[in-house]
Amino acid sequence: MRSSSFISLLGLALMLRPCAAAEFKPEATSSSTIPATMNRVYVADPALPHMVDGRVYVLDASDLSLKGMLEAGFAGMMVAAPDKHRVYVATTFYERLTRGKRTDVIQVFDDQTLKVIDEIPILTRRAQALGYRSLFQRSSDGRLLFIQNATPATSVSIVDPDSKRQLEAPAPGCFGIYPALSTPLRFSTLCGDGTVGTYTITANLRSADRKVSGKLFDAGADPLFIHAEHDQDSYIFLSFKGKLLRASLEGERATAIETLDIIPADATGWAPGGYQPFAVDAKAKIAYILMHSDDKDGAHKNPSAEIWSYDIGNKRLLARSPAANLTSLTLSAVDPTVLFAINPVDQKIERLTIDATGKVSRSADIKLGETAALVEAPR
Amino acid sequence: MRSSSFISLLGLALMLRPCAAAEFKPEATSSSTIPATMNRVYVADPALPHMVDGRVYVLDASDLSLKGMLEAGFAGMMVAAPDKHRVYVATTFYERLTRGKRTDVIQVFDDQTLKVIDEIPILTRRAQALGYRSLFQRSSDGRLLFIQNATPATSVSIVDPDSKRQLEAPAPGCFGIYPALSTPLRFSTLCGDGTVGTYTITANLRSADRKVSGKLFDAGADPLFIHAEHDQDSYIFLSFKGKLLRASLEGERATAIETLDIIPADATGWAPGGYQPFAVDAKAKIAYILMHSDDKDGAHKNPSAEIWSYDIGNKRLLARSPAANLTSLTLSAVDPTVLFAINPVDQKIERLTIDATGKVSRSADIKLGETAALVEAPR
Amino acid sequence: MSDIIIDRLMAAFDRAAELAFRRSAQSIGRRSALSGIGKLLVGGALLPVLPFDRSGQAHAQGASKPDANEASCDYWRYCALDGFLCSCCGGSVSSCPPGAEPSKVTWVGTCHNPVDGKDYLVSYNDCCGKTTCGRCLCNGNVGERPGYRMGVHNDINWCMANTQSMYHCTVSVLVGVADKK
Amino acid sequence: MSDIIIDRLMAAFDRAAELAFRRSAQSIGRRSALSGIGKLLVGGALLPVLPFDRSGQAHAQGASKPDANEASCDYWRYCALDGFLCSCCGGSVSSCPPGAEPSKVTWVGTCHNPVDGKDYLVSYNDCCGKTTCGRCLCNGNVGERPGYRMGVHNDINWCMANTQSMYHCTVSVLVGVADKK
Repeated sequence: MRSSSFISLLGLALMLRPCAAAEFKPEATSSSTIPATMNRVYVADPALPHMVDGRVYVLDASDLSLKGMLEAGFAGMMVAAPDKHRVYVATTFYERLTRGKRTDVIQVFDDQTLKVIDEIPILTRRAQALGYRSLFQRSSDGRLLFIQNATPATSVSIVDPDSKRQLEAPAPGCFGIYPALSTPLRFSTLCGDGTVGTYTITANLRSADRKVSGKLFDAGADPLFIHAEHDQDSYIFLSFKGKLLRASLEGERATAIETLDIIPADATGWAPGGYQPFAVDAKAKIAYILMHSDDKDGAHKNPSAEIWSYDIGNKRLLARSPAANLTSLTLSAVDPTVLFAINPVDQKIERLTIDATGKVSRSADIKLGETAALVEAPR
Repeated sequence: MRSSSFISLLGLALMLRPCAAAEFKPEATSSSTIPATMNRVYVADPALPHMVDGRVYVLDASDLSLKGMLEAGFAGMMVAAPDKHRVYVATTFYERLTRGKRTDVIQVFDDQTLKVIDEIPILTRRAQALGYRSLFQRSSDGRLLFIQNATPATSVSIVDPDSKRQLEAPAPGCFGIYPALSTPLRFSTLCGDGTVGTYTITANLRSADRKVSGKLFDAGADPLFIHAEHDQDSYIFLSFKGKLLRASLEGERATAIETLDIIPADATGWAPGGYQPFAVDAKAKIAYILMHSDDKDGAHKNPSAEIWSYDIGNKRLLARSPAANLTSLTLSAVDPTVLFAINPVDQKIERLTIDATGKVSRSADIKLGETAALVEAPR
Repeated sequence: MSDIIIDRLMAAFDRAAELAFRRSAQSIGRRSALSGIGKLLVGGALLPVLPFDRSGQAHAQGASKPDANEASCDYWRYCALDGFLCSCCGGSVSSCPPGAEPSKVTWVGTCHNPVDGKDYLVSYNDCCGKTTCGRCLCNGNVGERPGYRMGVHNDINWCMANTQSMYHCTVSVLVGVADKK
Repeated sequence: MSDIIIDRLMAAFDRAAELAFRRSAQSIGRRSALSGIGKLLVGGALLPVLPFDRSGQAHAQGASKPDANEASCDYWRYCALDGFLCSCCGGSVSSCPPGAEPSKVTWVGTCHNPVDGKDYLVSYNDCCGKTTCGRCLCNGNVGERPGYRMGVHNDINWCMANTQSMYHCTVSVLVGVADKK
């Protein structure tokens, strides 16, 4: 018997149809879509207790209500392309859920229907890592995608999502991808010897030339977080001990511009921490940093006790605001007075508001996710 | 760069090898296996918040310690074959985790290594349902597997795991599989019109002949749970209102033997409930039943307040024991004084001990699982 | 009350099933004819299957009259709903979240609306093709029966007849007023 | 203390990486030669890869000296462990649960044993090829560094080099005593 056999019942069932038809109009069901104009917050949750089933939650930035989700599979990575109304999710599938042939792809989601509209096969070497922003990036013109690989030997896959052409650039000893802000065919990476490698790709995706900077940081004494932000023309990195390194990644070789120490003398023991430990307002040149006290070796992922607002242009600490239990922070791309954060302790996503003095306070939250680590508000 | 490039470091690293070698012996890592002699408890958890990643937990019956797990995929079903040292798990995989081509298989796990040692493709019609015992069963000789299908039209797949031959027997309007206790090529099913359909299969798996019983129960006024138990020669069904139906499923047509009302006059409002609401000691002919008070329409899956011990042979209630929050119950196949239960309210698995008077009391528990629904203790 | 409707539907289901059993060899390929006329008889209940161009409308209607209780398992429509509420997952009480499609077949509950005192037939459509939502798990079982009465059974994935059969969440759609006789 | 070892290993890692970059075209296929001699240099640390016939022994040893704290994230060996404890999943502190295989490559921590006052090099092998255990999630980060120091990085799946690369849980294996110099 197939379900088609139910056809024999059709006449009978019409007879049995509930009456009171005059006053009652049966409802219809349908599928929702997300308005193009809605400002979005994406929360990437690898769902560690069930890693095969990671997801990216889509929230309305105005009230943090949940609007939908994207399948992120096993240790998936996401990057939004608001200009194209797409969200890219790089992930791994196995033939039998947890075993069998490994297939790595970039799933291309429409950001209104949340359906997969394309799939780009990639090398089965992508880093199956926590979804740090710098592990999956777009070129400044949005034409290329950059994916961090690790086998554990490291390289970067450069992918054209339209032509599906790809190039693998070896990047031994280096990790994290930082696309040049003005040169679409260029990106940099942080290396364990304290240098920065900068890659310039040929337009035909045939090869990438690598140039190494001088030593820009000390990966032993004061490592840089691999999460980075940028202002309008330079990248901003943050060290475990609370130094901001402003660097230009625009040329063939990276160069340091300046180093700023955000920790005043009266705040010994405070340090930044988390998976996405700071956000930068590119225009105002203000950094918002997740800070904890009683720092020690191994505390660099600790949840926050405060958010510090640091004025990069004027090199001064603007404000310290209480903000417990946050490990990831991002600034809204459309409203520089709004931050979004992940609170993994209470399993909440929070919305924070910045006042004119740089003070930060919570304005909304939603209970969501299990082990979320990356939050983005790109449109 | 591939990981093989690390070879260049080998000589150097040997040099760097930590000293103190005289007193320190490096540890080795390895994979555990489960002793053949360990008595096992299997807990099937569909993990509803992440349904693609259901699992069957394997516990040591003696202390409820977790010994391992089997991948159960999306709405998987399990049946153990202790005589063959196998556990069968019927499940569904999709090409891309949650989308793409559907593949239904029976995974054959070794019950000591917990590895998949064989896979049997089956029709993509299996009921993607909560893992009730009666939806996936073995013939009395262990040679055949029976799988409930629903599209939603219902049928049963009969599978020989050795030859991988299969037969589909339509079973419209019927649900649940009850293999005859003495005839390996026979099983029965409960039908919505109150009859029982009995199928006799040809030895070559070419066809199945179906014979329908008279009306044995009233699916409208007092439905039977689809979980069933058996004593040494008859099946025992339980109704929503607390009647035990003892039936013979051994002949070509099912016949009722007797109906027993377990609810005494002074216990109005009490009723059985849960997903696996009772267990029967086949030799002693005692039923242990999960009972709640204040019964009403829709309460048939309610967690227990008590366990009732009912003597089927002597038709009397032996004991009522407090036992809160249980929805699934099973009797150890090796020790008839031990029950195992699922407590979904506290997300625990419990071990209970039966004393000489039929009284039941808790003896151990483990915090485990999310939405476990079936517990089995077959060896 | 509604038991009468359910019983009649069930009896019809059983008869159809018996028929189908006898001629199961010829029964393939008729589904398209059935859906072509805009109705699907499913698990013993008749559900309107509306063209998707009405979907937006239905959703907008729902959004304009928000119900304060629709995120709670106690909301009256959920009396036989076993699953995750789509209203917690980006959808609404009757609309699937983005990317998920309503199930083609459903189970049916009969729920009492305390506001107008009437009993309604509720179609519980699972929303299909996206990973399980995981939020607001409810487990109502009023009128629920084991799978031998499939049309009122809720321990099964009702995405089973969809091309993409992954379960995401469940909506509650009013499809009739129950006959009081 | 252990920083010195780590730094030296890291410097070596970087040099090897640079070398490998220059000759990446020729570097395929040497892994078998490496594993053939019973050692694997992984992520900058040298780990003994023992034949599996010693596995049972190692496990039995662990089982005969149960450590009361090994199911707690505070147990000293777990100072840089980010993952699910295999001792909560059917394995032990150093043995994978049934069906899971130890990872071929690992990250390394340096942890202080309060009992003998020594610092030990701990290899955190992920156990691979079964679905994520989900029990006893710990997140120790002593000495942990970002992925540009891969051998001491723990936010990545160290089953990555196994044929079956699904992550199940993590064991903590003592592989050396840290040089105090």
